[in-house]
Amino acid sequence: MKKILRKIPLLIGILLLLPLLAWGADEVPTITGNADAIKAVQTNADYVWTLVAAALVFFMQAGFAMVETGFTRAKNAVNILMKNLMDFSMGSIFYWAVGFGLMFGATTTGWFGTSGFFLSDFSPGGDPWVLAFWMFQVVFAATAATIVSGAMAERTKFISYLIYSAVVSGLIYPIFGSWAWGGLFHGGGWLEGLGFIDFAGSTVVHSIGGWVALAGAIVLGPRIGKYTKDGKVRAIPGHNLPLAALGVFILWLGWFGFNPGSTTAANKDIAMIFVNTNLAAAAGCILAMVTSWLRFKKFDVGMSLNGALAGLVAITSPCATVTPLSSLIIGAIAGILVVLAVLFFDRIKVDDPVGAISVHGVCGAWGTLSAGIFNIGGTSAKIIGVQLLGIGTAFVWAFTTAFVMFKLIDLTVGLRVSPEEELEGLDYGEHGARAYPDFQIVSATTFAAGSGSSANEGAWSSATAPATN
Amino acid sequence: MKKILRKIPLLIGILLLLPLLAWGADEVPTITGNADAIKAVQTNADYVWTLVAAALVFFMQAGFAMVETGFTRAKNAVNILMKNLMDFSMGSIFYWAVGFGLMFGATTTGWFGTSGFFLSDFSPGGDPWVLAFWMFQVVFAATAATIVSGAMAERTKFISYLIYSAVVSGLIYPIFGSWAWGGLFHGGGWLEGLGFIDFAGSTVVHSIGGWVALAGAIVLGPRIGKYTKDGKVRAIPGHNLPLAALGVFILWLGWFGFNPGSTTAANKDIAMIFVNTNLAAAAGCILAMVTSWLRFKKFDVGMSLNGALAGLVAITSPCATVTPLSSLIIGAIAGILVVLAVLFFDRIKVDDPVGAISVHGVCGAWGTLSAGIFNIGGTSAKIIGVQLLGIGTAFVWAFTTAFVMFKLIDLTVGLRVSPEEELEGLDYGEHGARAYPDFQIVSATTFAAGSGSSANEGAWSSATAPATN
Amino acid sequence: MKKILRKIPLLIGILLLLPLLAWGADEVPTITGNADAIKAVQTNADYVWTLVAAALVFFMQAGFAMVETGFTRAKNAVNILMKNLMDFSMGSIFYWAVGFGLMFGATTTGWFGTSGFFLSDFSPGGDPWVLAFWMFQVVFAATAATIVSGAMAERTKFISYLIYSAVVSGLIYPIFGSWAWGGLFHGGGWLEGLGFIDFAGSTVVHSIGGWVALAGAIVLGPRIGKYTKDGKVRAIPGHNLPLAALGVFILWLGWFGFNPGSTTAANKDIAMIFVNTNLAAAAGCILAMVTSWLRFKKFDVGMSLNGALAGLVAITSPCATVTPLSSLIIGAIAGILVVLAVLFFDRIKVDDPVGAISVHGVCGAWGTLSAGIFNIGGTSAKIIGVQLLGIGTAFVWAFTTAFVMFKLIDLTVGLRVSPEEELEGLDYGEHGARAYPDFQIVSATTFAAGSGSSANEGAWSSATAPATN
Amino acid sequence: MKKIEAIIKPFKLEEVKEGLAELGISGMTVSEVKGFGRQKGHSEIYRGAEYTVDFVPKIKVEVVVDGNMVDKVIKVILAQAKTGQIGDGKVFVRSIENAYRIRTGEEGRKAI
Amino acid sequence: MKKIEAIIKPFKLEEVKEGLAELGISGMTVSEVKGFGRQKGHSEIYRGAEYTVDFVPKIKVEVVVDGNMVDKVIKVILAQAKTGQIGDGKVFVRSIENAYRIRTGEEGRKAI
Amino acid sequence: MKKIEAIIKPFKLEEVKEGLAELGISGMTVSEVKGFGRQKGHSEIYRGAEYTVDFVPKIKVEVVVDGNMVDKVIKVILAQAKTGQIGDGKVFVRSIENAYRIRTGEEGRKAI
Ligand SMILES: Nc1ncnc2c1ncn2[C@@H]1O[C@H](COP(=O)(O)OP(=O)(O)O)[C@@H](O)[C@H]1O
Ligand SMILES: Nc1ncnc2c1ncn2[C@@H]1O[C@H](COP(=O)(O)OP(=O)(O)O)[C@@H](O)[C@H]1O
Ligand SMILES: Nc1ncnc2c1ncn2[C@@H]1O[C@H](COP(=O)(O)OP(=O)(O)O)[C@@H](O)[C@H]1O
Repeated sequence: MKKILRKIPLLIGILLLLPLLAWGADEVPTITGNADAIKAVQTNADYVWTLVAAALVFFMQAGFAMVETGFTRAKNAVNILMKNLMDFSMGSIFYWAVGFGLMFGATTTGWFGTSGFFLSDFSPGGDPWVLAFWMFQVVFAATAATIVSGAMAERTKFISYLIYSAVVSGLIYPIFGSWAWGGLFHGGGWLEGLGFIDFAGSTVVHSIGGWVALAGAIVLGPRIGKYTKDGKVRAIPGHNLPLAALGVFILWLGWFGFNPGSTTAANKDIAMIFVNTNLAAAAGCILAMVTSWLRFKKFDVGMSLNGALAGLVAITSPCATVTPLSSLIIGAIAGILVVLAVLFFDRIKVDDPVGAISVHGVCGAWGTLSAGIFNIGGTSAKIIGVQLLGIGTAFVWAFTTAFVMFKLIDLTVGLRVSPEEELEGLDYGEHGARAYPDFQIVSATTFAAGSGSSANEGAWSSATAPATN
Repeated sequence: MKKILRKIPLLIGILLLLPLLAWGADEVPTITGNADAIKAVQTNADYVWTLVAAALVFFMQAGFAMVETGFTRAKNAVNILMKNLMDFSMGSIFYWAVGFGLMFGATTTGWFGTSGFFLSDFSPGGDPWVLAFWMFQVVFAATAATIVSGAMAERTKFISYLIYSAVVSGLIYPIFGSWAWGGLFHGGGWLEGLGFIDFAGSTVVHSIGGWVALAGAIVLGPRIGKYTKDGKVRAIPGHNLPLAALGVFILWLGWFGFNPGSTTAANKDIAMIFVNTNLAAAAGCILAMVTSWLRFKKFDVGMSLNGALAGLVAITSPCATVTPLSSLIIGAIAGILVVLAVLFFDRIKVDDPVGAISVHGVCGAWGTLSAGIFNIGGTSAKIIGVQLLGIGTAFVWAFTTAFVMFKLIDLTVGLRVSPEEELEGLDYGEHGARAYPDFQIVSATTFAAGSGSSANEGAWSSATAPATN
Repeated sequence: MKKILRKIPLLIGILLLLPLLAWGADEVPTITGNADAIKAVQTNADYVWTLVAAALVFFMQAGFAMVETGFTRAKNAVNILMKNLMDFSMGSIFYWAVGFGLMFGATTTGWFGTSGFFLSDFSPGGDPWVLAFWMFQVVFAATAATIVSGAMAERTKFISYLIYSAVVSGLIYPIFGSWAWGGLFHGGGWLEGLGFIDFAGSTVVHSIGGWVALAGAIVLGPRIGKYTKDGKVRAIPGHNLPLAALGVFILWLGWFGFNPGSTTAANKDIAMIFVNTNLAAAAGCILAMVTSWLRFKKFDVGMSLNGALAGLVAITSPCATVTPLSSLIIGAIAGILVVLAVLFFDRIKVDDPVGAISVHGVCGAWGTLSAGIFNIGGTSAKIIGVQLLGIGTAFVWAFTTAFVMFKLIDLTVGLRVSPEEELEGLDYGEHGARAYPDFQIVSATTFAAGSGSSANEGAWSSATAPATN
Repeated sequence: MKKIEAIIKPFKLEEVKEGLAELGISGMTVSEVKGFGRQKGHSEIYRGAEYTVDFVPKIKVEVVVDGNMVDKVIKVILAQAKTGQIGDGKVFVRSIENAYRIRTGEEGRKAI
Repeated sequence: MKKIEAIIKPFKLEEVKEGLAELGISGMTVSEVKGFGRQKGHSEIYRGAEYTVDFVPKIKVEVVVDGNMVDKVIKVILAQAKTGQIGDGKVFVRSIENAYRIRTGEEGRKAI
Repeated sequence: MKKIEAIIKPFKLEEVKEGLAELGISGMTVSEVKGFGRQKGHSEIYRGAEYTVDFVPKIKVEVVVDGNMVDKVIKVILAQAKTGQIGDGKVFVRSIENAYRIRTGEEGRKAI
């Protein structure tokens, strides 16, 4: 849709740079002149909307940082913050250098793009649309990368984090992205060719992030103390729930850029996308709370927060092509699903401190499927088949490449910190710092009981001889 | 103003969906074609502005959550967060199902609307303005509901909260709203018919919320320990002032959506509304600080933060119809008023932990009155009379219905938690959780003195036999 | 560029107030009518963009508040919050009364403006552009003022803070601003006349703020305990790094208003400004981390956060006139520079708790110079000379006037709190409050060693006889 | 000289303090502790996993007094800290050999 | 009656508590302390300036028991809290003159 | 063996620690406490309501030493912790029956 823009003649280019001078006092307006000017004004509006939306999506980085910090322990807070800061910074550079070209460059094979690296599509004085588009895309790429940090929190080496973060935003994400979204710019992928619906990226962004996270959590193994020696799940509560809740509100706000901004055009379509996004989030939040209440007889705050995110992730794919009522249903199902998924991954000993795999992986898949089921223009076996193909492809691609990557990192620089460092907290080991030096910190788990846990940590501690604590 | 939009012929409808294709290479532009296209571009801009403003107003939920959490005790933080999360989620669903129809539906009686429930005004392919408008209105409805939670904090049962929250956003708020704002869409209310000025809702949103809060605080009674046995006020300090301050900054930001967004159109009017909003907030903040300094010889942070909000609430009604200088005066008076009101409600034993009644109820009323007094087009006894009528009606409607509602809740499910749970904190009782498990928590009041307070709590504790603490 | 707007005839003025009614059913569109309407729509878009950007820049106040609070000690948190709240509030009023007129009023001397005080350029019914422009400018003025509070944190009297804050936003900032930016409105300054490039204010806003901060930190002297008796630097760690990180994310977001919003027009130029802003921030962040790692063998979080801000400050001046690749280089150099500058100022005993002088002063100067070096249209000795002249003038003006001001304040009301109050924390002394009354607070420095420090504090404590602690 | 150490419920601190003040006791030292005993801590739930906090918050009050005051002090504490519920806490008494006031260097009775 | 006071590593608390529970000890009081000893704290870095935290976090466990239990209790603590590394901590024993249960006013052995 | 317990002003900890280190004392245990005494806490104000924080923050230092060191230790603490102002704190001395080092199981003098 945007391609047409690049064909606007130079004259208009100049008009846009000096939009008001174009109608100087002595110039007589003409019909075609007016028509061109109207297009120019609409284009300006498109730029403004796309970039304001990009700013909102950027702000999701703060949301992820607060959610992940809040849901983990005080002794690892600095580490989480640094990860979130760095995945956006590294992601920006790697997506600029490599990722964008792979995802949206011209392609001969249909598997990845081969032009537009280092933003070479832009030349001074030329059409700046590629810059606006890149800006919107880079914040998406960083979102995919940042999802992973939550699931791998509290035990991953910082240097390994920097490496995988670069690979995710430079390779794993953009290559899959080129299959589903390449045609939005110079590319053209096989999945979109089949009619795969993923308007704002339930699969492209969230599931990809979620399945990389799954691979990471599996390769890493659970945190020390997460399971008792007889395999029971122990809670490791997050240390700052107000920050986590703030993070969820920020993410919810950011999604009002993520979904409606994916029009990359200022038009009336964004209204329904806003409403759908909001209703799905609300329904997800409520249903997660209800589900947690039915299961635990308490209104669980962690689950409710995750429920809102689950609804948001699910509606990301179908937001432009389902009715508000369908959105509500899609969000509600996501809210139930996320609770069950969190319990499931806990049980199969995949330790995901913030629930990233359940929220982004599982609900991303559900959302993508729901885009087929609730499609406003009707559904069919074929539509659903293509959706399932996309979901499956994303899983295979992301999980496999990430698994190999993490294994390679593990064999070379090592993926996990030492048990001593893990027990003491990564903030000291990696960053020589503490997040809250003026507060008296007590680990929640110090005063908590869990049958058999002592033996677990005891076994470790006599084996590995901690120098500290 | 927006009604005209729905009369735009289908042709234009299509133009809007495909805004750029409309001027294909082979199509010759015409004068009327251009005129239609211009309207379409302006409409697109209106959508973008209205929805960006809605996003900002949505973000006020985060602001309220942080202010309320920061101004209450650590042991109730999870509970406050859950309330803020849920009133927006529940509010979204109830306003979608019921509230919007009551407020903006077509009305025969003039007392409430009877169409447009479940967003039935929208059909796929139809004009999506109703969606944009709903989105902007739903964030307002949730604001009214969330105001209440602050005044009732630290002692209200969570389940009762869910019930009243649904009633406020589904009934109390929208019915009053239909009287003052129904005509903005399909409705038409008696108050607006009389010429009532409440541009962005000092009364419709804030006073309604404030008076419901007043009813709630009265029915609940004060928190344990708020008054000594000889009736002196005891301070119960908020536990996290940085979060509270962050919340105020977020609210201030959100108000740049709340007030200027109420144009629901992208036009030049928003400039004065921005300036007025900002000057009133600044003046309110300064004057509250000065007033607190005159009274207590300290620059009180809680009062200053409330002063900024007081200025914002007050300017909400007159923001489009007074000069910047008037705005400054309106905000300054609100800043003084809020300090006096907080002290007044404390003295008459209405315990409002965050000052919601003073900020939203009292300053909302003042703001609505000021819209009459400082009206840019001149004032008159009649204008002021109508403003007073609106203010009075809001009080009677909100306070009465809310009082009855809270009494009913109290008689059925019960409104207040047990004294044991209150002493221990609602976080454990309602949510089985703690907000800050890694921090050593000491209640500020444990080490604080207050003559006679011991007898107060002692009397309680021997009477009710707490099992814990 | 905007001046032309004020010449649009009254007819158009009315059109804008009632944008849609202008094309009533019976009115026949004409070519010139269309042309006027197009301009009107573009103007509306300009207003929306400028004011949305202003809202984002406003939000930077929250960012500064969180960064400064997080980087200082818990016992001074309320004081920092109050300062940030008040410099925006006071700044708004003083900039309205005096500053805007000095900066953008008509000038005969070329040294400052003399019209437009109290927003007198606006009259009801007149062109509201002055209001939109003022709104965008006031948030800039407040930014300059708020920078100072960080460097002077933890020891400045609150009342003195209020005074200097008013002087900075009412005099020091606007007078320099008139030299570089006056021509954007009614003024016209000598620096811009020479061709000085400072698109969004690396010098006008950030360096000015930074050099005032430098003067303040010098006049104040270091915090008690910052240096050992033999002159070694002691760390005084910030108490809440998650808040500081949140602040940096908020600032980064705000910069997407600060830089691209400085177009004050909705056009395609903003795309490159967005991209440049983002790449410089990312590069600054990464390079600061790498530099800190090379120096300390740890991935320092404080330096990384400052690095992102350093990149943002540096790109502020050149953002519209350099390529993305240049931006990356500019940001990277800023990231290195900020680490070295922080160490340098520590060594020369200028105690700047948050690094404001290094981030805003030093990197602001670097950014302004870089605008000359990397200028997209080529550079020359003359261009660089003018840039250096602007940088030097800013230093001389801001440092000198601020130094005199602080000395005067010190001689009259006193600039610094008593040592007793400083040791105990300003929160109690100035505000009678604590930021975190429910948490057990332990000063990080209580349990930290630093050779000779005891003698230092001991010497003090026997001399001045502290009544508390 | 004896040291009396009482482990009490946090919300009883103020009453205990006032009771001791009425006896003319001019000083005490207080700290936050966690108690383990008959009174059980509670179970919390975090994202579906339950965990029990075994320890309950208590306040430890330490007062050093002259031998002849001991019985009065104990009586006051037993009275003021009592709710009659499990978990009210304990009072322990032990002897102190000497005490000094840092400000003046005074020793023994005069120091307290 | 004796009071046994153990300074241990924080992550050993659970094992010590379980060991004591197996002995039939029904109560104890625990607090957070900072230890200074052979085990050194670590250096941290803050924006380029290094600082050393001399103290390491420890847990103090206080148990009052009847004289005949003392040896068993000490044995259990020595066994459960041991890692064999520097900084494992200390156990101190001293006598207590009397104990009271606030809830009932019971005194002596019955109080613990 | 004796246990010396000093309640001091928080900012005096470092000097006390250094003084003890110079005596060759190799270990101590420190905790945060709140003191109530002649030195008064201050009034704070919260949204118009005043409240008094009666307790002031203090640090408790506990050192167990051999009998012959006691006087030296007390002298050092009295000297280092003194400002001469109200609230400087107290030093209490009591005897300890036995001490153990958890790491090695050593007992008595060798344990400290
Ligand atoms: N043997 C003990 N040694 C030290 N402290 C004890 C002992 N027994 C109990 N306590 C302390 O006394 C508190 C109250 O004891 P608990 O058994 O719960 O109730 P009660 O005092 O009513 O018997 C415990 O939380 C713990 O702090
Ligand atoms: N003389 C002492 N008095 C009081 N506490 C001590 C003493 N010596 C050591 N401690 C405590 O015991 C802890 C462990 O001592 P340390 O010398 O580090 O190792 P270890 O117990 O292996 O000899 C210290 O951190 C401190 O809390
Ligand atoms: N009788 C006491 N028992 C235990 N601790 C005491 C006693 N009297 C004072 N203290 C502690 O000593 C601290 C200092 O006492 P205070 O009376 O304020 O000043 P000073 O030590 O100068 O006489 C108090 O804050 C308290 O912690």
